[in-house]
Parts: sequence; C-alpha cells; structure tokens
Amino acid sequence: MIDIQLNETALQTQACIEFVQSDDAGGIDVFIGTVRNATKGKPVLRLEFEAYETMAIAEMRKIAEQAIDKFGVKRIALHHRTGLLEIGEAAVVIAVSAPHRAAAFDACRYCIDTLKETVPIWKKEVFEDGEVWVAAHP
Amino acid sequence: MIDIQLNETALQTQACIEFVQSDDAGGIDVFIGTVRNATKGKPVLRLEFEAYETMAIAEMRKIAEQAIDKFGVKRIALHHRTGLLEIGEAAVVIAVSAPHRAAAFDACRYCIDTLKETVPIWKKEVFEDGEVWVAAHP
Amino acid sequence: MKISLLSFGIAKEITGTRFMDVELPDSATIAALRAKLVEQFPGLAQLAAVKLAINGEYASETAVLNDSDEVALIPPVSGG
Amino acid sequence: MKISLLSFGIAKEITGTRFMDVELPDSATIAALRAKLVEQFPGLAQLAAVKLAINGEYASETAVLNDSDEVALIPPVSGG
Repeated sequence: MIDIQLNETALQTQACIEFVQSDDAGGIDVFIGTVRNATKGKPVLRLEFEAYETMAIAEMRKIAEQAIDKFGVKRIALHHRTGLLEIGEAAVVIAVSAPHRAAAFDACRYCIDTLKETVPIWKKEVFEDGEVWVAAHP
Repeated sequence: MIDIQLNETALQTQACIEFVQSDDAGGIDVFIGTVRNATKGKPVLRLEFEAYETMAIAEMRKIAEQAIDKFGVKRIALHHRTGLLEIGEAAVVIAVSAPHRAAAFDACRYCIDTLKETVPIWKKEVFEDGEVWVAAHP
Repeated sequence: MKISLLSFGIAKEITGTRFMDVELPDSATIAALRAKLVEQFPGLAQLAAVKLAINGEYASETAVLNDSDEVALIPPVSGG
Repeated sequence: MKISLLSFGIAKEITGTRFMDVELPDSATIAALRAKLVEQFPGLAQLAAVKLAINGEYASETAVLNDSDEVALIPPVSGG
C-alpha cells in the first residue's frame, strides 16, 4: 500500500507512521528531511520548493513501487512539501514498514536517495543577500 | 544530546522526534520496532518485556554515545518499553538527527542492531498454547 | 505543430515564464527542441544537466514530439 | 563472602527467583560462580550463551568478585 502526497501545508509525520503501521510489520523506518538554518556556513532564512506536480507525484509513486519490489516492504508513505518553508520545518517525510527492520531501513533510504535524483521538485534557498536554486549550476 | 528512557507506558514517537529536531539538523531517521502478530507463522497474542533496568539504561546510553562518536550525529532519543505489550504497540523507538541524512540512517541502524545484542532486555512471546523467551535456547 | 513548454525553477527564471507555446516542424525530436531553446535562451546552456520530459515522462534526445505534447524543461532537481 | 545474584527472563524461571544471595570463597571468579550455579541449576547449561555482569557491567570469566557485589545472570538478550 502506497500513500503519496504533495502538500502546501505542514507535513504530518504521525499520519505517515499510522498509514504504514500494520499488525504484521515488525519494523518501521521513518525519514524526515528538515530545513537547515545554514548551507556551507551561510545562514538560510527560509526555503521555497517548486514542483512539477503531476510528474512529481507520478515519480514518487514509481519510487515507492520500486522499493516494494526491491525490498519486499509492505507499506510506504511518501509526503513532500511545496511552497515556503521556515527553518526546522519538514520538507519530506518517508515512512516504510516491513516484517523485518533491514528491509525497512534499506527501502526508506532507497526512497530518499532516488527522490533526490528523479523527482521534479526544486529547492530555492533564501539568504540575507539573495536567493539560489540549489544544484542548478555546475 | 541524548535522551534514554525505559517506560512501562506507551512510547511517544513524537516526543522522540521533537527531542532530536534542531535547526542545524537536515535529516532525522526514526526506527520504530512494533509487536508483530506472528512469529514463524504462529499467532502471537501479546509480548512481555523484562529489563535489568539500571544496566539496560546504562547500556542504551553507551550505544547512543558510541553512535555520536562513530557517525557524528547530533542528538539521539532511545526509548524502550517494558511490561505487557499488545500487537501493534511500539517496543522501541529510536530517533537520530544529523546535518546530513547518511549519518542519521547509519547511526539509527547501529543503535537498533547494537541494542539487540547488548542491552539486557528480554522478550517473552505469549502464544495460544504457551509462552517462549525469545532466543533463550540454541 | 505546436507543443506546450513548461519551465521550472532556474529554467523558469531563464525562459521568463512557466508556460509557453513553441512552434516546431512535424516530427521534431527532443534534441531539436533543446537546440532551439538553447539558441533562444543561452542561459540554459550554463545549467548543470537539463532534462526534458514529454507528458510527464523523462524523454531521450531521440524521442519524437507530437502536436500538443506537454514538454517540461527540468533543471537539476533538488527536492527532499 | 556473599554476593547478590539477579536472574532475568528464562534464567529467572530456572533459578526460580529474581534475587538470591550466594556464598562464595573470597576472591572467587566469575568462572567459579558460573560453575557453582550450573551445578545447582543444570537448566542453565541448556541455554544459549549466558553472560554475567558485575554491578551492571558485563564481566569476563576471570573477573574477581568482591563481597556484596551485585551479579546478574544474563541469558541471550532479545529487546528491540
């Protein structure tokens, strides 16, 4: 079972955990990516995420399906935030449940690693003196 | 910063996450070990955890300290349940925050793997037809 | 034929708009569209790898476009 | 001298009690205590590796006991 969401409002970690919880799951791994207050030592004021929404949701679903195939996990919730985020807010929450913990860890890590490579979402860091689209330039 | 707890009442995942959250952490990994409804296909009615409490807390603290040393993570919350647990309840919750996600994943996995080897806590599975102390016999 | 072009992130800043229509010869490929766009918006050439997607799927350089396709300019992603 | 012995999990079922006092010669080692306990409670020999801890720290077989030490019989752990 897969729950994919792209939200303009605060992500609900507890809802992700509840979605993946089941009586035959022994291990749940959850990853929460939060907005850091600095990049390479330079203070970040806030972040903005822009998404190609339909494709982002489709790519997130593909990743979850691949993780289920590869690692034999049972349930995955994958929620990503869009819009303006303050320091400390969650940009992404991924919860994975599996009968045994190794698969839950591996699948969760696969999801975030792959999401960062393939899902069309872009992060703009806002500094005191300007804004930068992350990773845009070589 | 380390928060170690051994609790007779339901574990609070959200409290563990809030403990490790900080403005300079970019990634939080959380592991939740829950009570499964079956072991090797045999229905489990409930579980009971017994702990050598003072030593269990000391060993859990050692593990968290080692994880901070080894992986450079910032904050760890490690809560374990004792007493009677129903199916689906959390037996252990581990939350780890780090500037970057790889360290958070590695440290969280180190904590649960090591906890299962060294922390003096014992699990008794209660079946329809009897009880078994897990891993007691070769 | 005419395709719809979506631009995101830094690409949107370079093209100046999220949505635009682009006229192309029939059976134009992604490579042909890319060449046309880089000519029109030289800033695109300064970016780390820019991918293109057709109707929401990543497309290869040899993929052939059809009238009314939705094509997206996808600069390096940075979600998560 | 006398040490306090704590038993947990399956070990508690075998010794029949969580707390007991054990009389030992002065300077007895963990190995000597283990031998004495296995003789008194043969069921302990059937378990997967049983460790012993002195005052809350895992102890080697050659560790020497002192009067009033708290020693714990630690059958294979299974937390988490």
